[in-house]
Amino acid sequence: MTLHDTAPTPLPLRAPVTLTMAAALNAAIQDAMRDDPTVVLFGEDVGPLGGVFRVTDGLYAEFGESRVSDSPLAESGIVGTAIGMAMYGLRPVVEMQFDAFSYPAFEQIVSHVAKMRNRTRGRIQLPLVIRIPYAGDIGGVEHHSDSSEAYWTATPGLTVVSPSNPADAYSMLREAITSDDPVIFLEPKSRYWAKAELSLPVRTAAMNTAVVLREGTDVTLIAYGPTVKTAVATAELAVAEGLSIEVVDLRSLSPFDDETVGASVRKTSRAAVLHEAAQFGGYGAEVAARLTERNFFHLAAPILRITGFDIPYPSPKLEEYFLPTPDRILAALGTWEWN
Amino acid sequence: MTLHDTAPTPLPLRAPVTLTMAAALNAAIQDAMRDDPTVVLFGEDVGPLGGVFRVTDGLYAEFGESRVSDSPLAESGIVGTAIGMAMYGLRPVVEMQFDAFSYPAFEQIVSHVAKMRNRTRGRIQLPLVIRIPYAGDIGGVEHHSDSSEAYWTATPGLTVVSPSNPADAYSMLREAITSDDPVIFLEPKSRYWAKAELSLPVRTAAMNTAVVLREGTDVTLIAYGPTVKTAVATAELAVAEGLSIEVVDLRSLSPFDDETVGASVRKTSRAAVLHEAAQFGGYGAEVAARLTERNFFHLAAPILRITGFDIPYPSPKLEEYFLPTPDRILAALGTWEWN
Amino acid sequence: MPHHCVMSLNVESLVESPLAAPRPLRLIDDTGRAANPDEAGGLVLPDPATLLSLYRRMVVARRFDVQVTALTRQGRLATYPSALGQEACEIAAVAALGPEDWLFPTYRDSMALLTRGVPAEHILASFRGDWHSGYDQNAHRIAPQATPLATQALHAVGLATASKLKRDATVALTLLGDGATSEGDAHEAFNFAAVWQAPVVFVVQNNQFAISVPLDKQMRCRTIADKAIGYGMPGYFVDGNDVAAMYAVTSTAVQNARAGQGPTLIEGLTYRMEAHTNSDDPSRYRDAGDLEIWRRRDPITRLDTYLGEIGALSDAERADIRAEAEDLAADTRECMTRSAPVDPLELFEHVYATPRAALAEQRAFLAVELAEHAAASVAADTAESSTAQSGGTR
Amino acid sequence: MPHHCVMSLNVESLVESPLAAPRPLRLIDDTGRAANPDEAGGLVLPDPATLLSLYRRMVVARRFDVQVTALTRQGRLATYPSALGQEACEIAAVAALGPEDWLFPTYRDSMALLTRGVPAEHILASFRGDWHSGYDQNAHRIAPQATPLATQALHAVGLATASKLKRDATVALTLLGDGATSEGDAHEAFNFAAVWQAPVVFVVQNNQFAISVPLDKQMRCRTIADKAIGYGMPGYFVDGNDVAAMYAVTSTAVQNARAGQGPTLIEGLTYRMEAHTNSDDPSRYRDAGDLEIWRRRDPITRLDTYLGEIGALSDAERADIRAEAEDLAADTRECMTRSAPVDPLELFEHVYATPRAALAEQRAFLAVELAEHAAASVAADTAESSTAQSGGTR
Ligand SMILES: Cc1ncc(C[n+]2csc(CCOP(=O)(O)OP(=O)(O)O)c2C)c(N)n1
Ligand SMILES: Cc1ncc(C[n+]2csc(CCOP(=O)(O)OP(=O)(O)O)c2C)c(N)n1
Ligand SMILES: [Mg+2]
Ligand SMILES: [Mg+2]
Repeated sequence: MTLHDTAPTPLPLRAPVTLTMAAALNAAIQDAMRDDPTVVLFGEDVGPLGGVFRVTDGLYAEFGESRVSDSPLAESGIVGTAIGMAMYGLRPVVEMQFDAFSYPAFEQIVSHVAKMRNRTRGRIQLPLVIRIPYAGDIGGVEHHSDSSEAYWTATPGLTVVSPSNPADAYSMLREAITSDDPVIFLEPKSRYWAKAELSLPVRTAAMNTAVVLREGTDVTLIAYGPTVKTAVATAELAVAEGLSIEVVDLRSLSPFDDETVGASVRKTSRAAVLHEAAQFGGYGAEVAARLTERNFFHLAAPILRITGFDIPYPSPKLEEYFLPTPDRILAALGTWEWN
Repeated sequence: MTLHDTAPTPLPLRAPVTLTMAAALNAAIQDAMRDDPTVVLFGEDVGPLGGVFRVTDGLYAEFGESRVSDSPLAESGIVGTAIGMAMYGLRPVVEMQFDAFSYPAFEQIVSHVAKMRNRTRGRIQLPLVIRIPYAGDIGGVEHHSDSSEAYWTATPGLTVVSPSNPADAYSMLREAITSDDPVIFLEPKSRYWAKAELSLPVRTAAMNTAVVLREGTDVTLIAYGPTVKTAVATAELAVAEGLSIEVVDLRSLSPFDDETVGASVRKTSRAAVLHEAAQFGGYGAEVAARLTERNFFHLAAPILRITGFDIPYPSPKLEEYFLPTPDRILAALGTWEWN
Repeated sequence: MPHHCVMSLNVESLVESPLAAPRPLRLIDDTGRAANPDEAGGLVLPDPATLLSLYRRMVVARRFDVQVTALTRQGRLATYPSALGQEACEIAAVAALGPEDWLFPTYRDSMALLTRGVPAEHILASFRGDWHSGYDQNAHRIAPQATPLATQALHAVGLATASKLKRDATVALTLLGDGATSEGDAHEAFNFAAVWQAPVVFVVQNNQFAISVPLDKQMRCRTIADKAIGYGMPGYFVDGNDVAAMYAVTSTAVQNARAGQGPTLIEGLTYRMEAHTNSDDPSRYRDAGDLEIWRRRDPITRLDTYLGEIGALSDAERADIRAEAEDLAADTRECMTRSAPVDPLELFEHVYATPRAALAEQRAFLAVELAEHAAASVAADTAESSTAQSGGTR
Repeated sequence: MPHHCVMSLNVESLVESPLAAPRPLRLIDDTGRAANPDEAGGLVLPDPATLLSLYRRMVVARRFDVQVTALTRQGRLATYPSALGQEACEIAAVAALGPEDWLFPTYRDSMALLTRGVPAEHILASFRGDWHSGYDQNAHRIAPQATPLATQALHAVGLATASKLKRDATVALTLLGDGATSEGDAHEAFNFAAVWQAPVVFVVQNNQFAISVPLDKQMRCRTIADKAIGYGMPGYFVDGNDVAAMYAVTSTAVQNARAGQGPTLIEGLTYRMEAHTNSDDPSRYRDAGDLEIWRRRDPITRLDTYLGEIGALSDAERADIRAEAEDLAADTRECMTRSAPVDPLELFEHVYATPRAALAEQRAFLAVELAEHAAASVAADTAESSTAQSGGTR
């Protein structure tokens, strides 16, 4: 169980292949580990099994026990030891198996991961990535579909990002691993099997920026992670109704890219933010509040939040009623006075 | 260590006495325990010591080990066992010693306290109160001044309240203890020593309502817990500037009293929300977003959030620069275009 | 200054010497014969009637488990964690409890629920996706099957403590996995139970895997029962495939708890014969050969042999038990293929005891949406059926 | 069905019999005499030079602690958790470490920091309220003094594991309180350390109280060292007021860790002589008489007697050590009365390595506010001083 300091070999651009998001994430970790011998990976079942979503498939075989290991079953332990490793110059990438199972690590994340750099006046930084398979729409039983972003984004000191497609998944995870700040990396479970053709190592927009995915003139739909697909589908449907929707993929939840999103909202003068999490106290409140603060006199209507209801995430048979759908979004947009 | 089923004796109205908020909370627990033999109290140092803020002073002496006990030092254990007690018909009141020390209990609170009733279709309810000495402005060292409300309010299933004065402290805590829903009871540390003359058992407005503390016509300042005092001070200062400020004390953070607060905002057409917590992702975002959604066309200006900066809570010598002050609030109100 | 003073020190570590080598307590061995008295450590073999009752329940429970696994493969359930091979632990735990006692099970313990009388459909409602917990927890005195690992152990300790405070005789028993003992909550539960002398019994089913993670990556102590020492409570390391021993130990622990003697930690050494759940692939992490070894230690076969040899189990009885099991399997198939309507508006009913305006609003919103969809689909159906009719001559 | 089958069962609980009665390891007893060999359990007494060095550091550290407590009573510090009486644990832990090793202390362990060379002012910066952690953690290889209990133990395990992965010789040592061992994180740290065989040493200072909560409400096992059994690591129960024994055990544990033999849990039995912090009132929860008992077990007096009797400590040396201690106390007083400017704009500097626009905005906002206040107060001062001048004739 030792870690060899091999020299990083620069990775050539490879031929395009079709990859799922899970495979793109896998490739990102693999490439990061090949590039940098200080990257280590551990968590529950990430070793021989390759993770319950197979995001770490094959890494144990390639890098061995010293760099990829199944830890004891304890999330606070996983994050707490990752902190210690980061203090000693490693770059740990750890997995919380499902987002509700990150909660036992809450104290370590909020009181240490988020605060260590500030506490020590920048002397100790924690370059670690906490990967969290996140959100629902996979027919998961209770505790397997939580959206926990509001907890992390409310915590100064954390960087919180969520990719919505395989290219971003690869690019953002690589950037997260090289970041000197700790990153909460939210992987939308329902998009693990989304496919794209990619030439690795692909580099998309900077991790801390939002991207206008689709241009439009009437409304800005602001989405991230799992709801980006919903936003795009809504925009497509809306064409038939003569409504031109601009879709912004936030990608970075904290920091928030005021510039890109603000510009879009000023252009369209109307916006709605989408997420799976309950509305009350959800991340959409921050999006709506800050865009309103900064762009009030450009707005023709209040920014809407189209989200899960203010209830716990439902059981599999009921999740379809909970999740925002294109129909529900279009109906909500219809509640504005359009004049 | 046994619990006797004594018949509840109705409590007579007592002569007015001057009480600090800490003493009012103490009296509330004492009266609740006298009234209802199923109320039990435990946590770290709540027994003979009477809690680090003396909120449970004297209760161990009066009710004994069976109803007031020092638990082992483990917050998840405290909340987790309280859940089991509530399942068996007790009404536990537990203390988290400081709010950053509620984080080890995060999983129990979010995955069980908040969800047990829904999970069991209402068959198991958890009438328990989690008291959390909360927020800063007491010169506390790190981890002793956190504002954790955003975490709890983002969690469906929790009732979250915070009193700002001794009368509410007494009344709301008694109501929290009789509630069949679990209540996160946030006690603003900086107000523990605030005094009022009270005839106990005092009953103020219902726990789930906001209250207009001071009427005004130009701006609504929305505050809760520790910032209510700041809001009132600001309103007083503003008189000299010819600005008439209405102060709303939210009292209940979840649920949010849309009716009372909305009415005030529609009346003044301008509002700002105050809190100590960092702004990004803070509870103020929900307040601003929902008031804007519901009252957009009544607003003359964006709702402002006047809050802590987006950084961890500072060390004692720096907290004065972090906390919203009347000066800072008045300056912020001055940034609106007043026409 | 002696920063590195090298001292040759020869202190005996507490961990090494004073404990006897761990050997699981057992009453009936792998081959179905009564175990050596020195393996029994003073345990008394339950009488044949008790053993027969345990046997019956194990056979029935296994048939249920196998049936549900099959239904899950057919897509009737969202997920199902099988406990095949762990029947001795599951059934002994339930048999040791009185009706007033509470059980705190995990996702894996559906056989325990069945044995305690929960109807199959109510157990499976959650795995089918109807609702998070589908049975009447209060009527059966069974907490919801816990998913967040080890969290329920604290609830059990709390309930047991409340029982003690009320001077009731209720005992709580919680089932845990080997992996779950690594969680902080397991530690806190053991410690609170010991300090408060709560009438609670912890039964750890050591099936040697936490999904893919084997025991030696989970802990380094000799046995899970050893952990009891660090809490000052009795701990027993038991052959978890010997229902006689599991029952003897567990019922004694329940009695002791009821008698005010506090908690007990029981480790049943067993093996998870199936995948973790239907979405797992054990070939990635364990040797198929191990299955064979553990098949030879099967808890049912073993008791079958024993009861047969002492003449307490006839072929007629076997047939009778098998018939009961098949009936249950048939009922389970039937109820899992029946459609189970769910009501989306129920989503808002149970979150709070105190009504909330916001939830009423959201409920009303969903009701309107549902009505509109219903109207739209009636319209679509009408359109479609007229199309179908007009197209009927094609 | 035998729900309540009463069996008279006589299984020996693992916890009761096989362990010897707990007796702390010691080398020098309360009265300052060499302990009985059977109390030493194989420990070898450090040589006189080592003991003298430990003595000197204990005396100096205590003087510091007493001085800081006094300064805190005078309001110079926001808070200060004294470790008076715990010098043997604090100093032995540090003395056992090499310069390349890392220390993970708690709020109570300022004496350990001092002994490892952190300047008094840097230690006290956090308690004075300047910044959360006031020393150079990397230069001293000391993590920030942890407040959230037991959390730092996991950091120590992680750092030690990283050292092992890099094939370095670095060992991590973490200090914990008795109360902290009840936290889930303590369990997870012990377990991860054992499973990963991390080069880490856990030193639990059992001062018998967690603020007001005595040990018997915290745990029910015989000793904290017993807990090691449940993790499969060596555990030692040591007289925590005997610096010789604490040093012998801890340095062996450090060596073992460095040699690849994994973690060790050490319990030092001691007593917190002061209040928990300056805002605590021990008269509410403990008997003043206990203080007297523990004063008789004082770690410094004991070693003083021993060294005096073996002729290794002269009055001249005592005076020299006292002078060193007084110098430090004077320096400490001086630096704590000096004003320590803090820069509000630094609040935004360290939160992230990657600059954030929002923080730059907020920093600019505060800078303007500060400038305005400064301007206003200059104006006010001018006004005031002219008032004062004009009022000078009154
Ligand atoms: C707190 C928490 N972390 C992670 C998980 C995901 N998970 C579900 S089952 C399991 C393995 C549990 O192993 P064990 O306790 O041995 O029980 P078994 O499944 O073998 O019965 C894991 C990691 C969870 N349910 N809860
Ligand atoms: C997680 C957490 N919970 C509660 C506290 C509050 N607290 C500070 S010190 C203390 C007692 C700690 O006792 P012990 O571990 O024995 O250490 P000692 O203070 O005796 O050195 C408590 C409860 C805390 N700091 N962290
Ligand atoms: Mg298992
Ligand atoms: Mg202590």
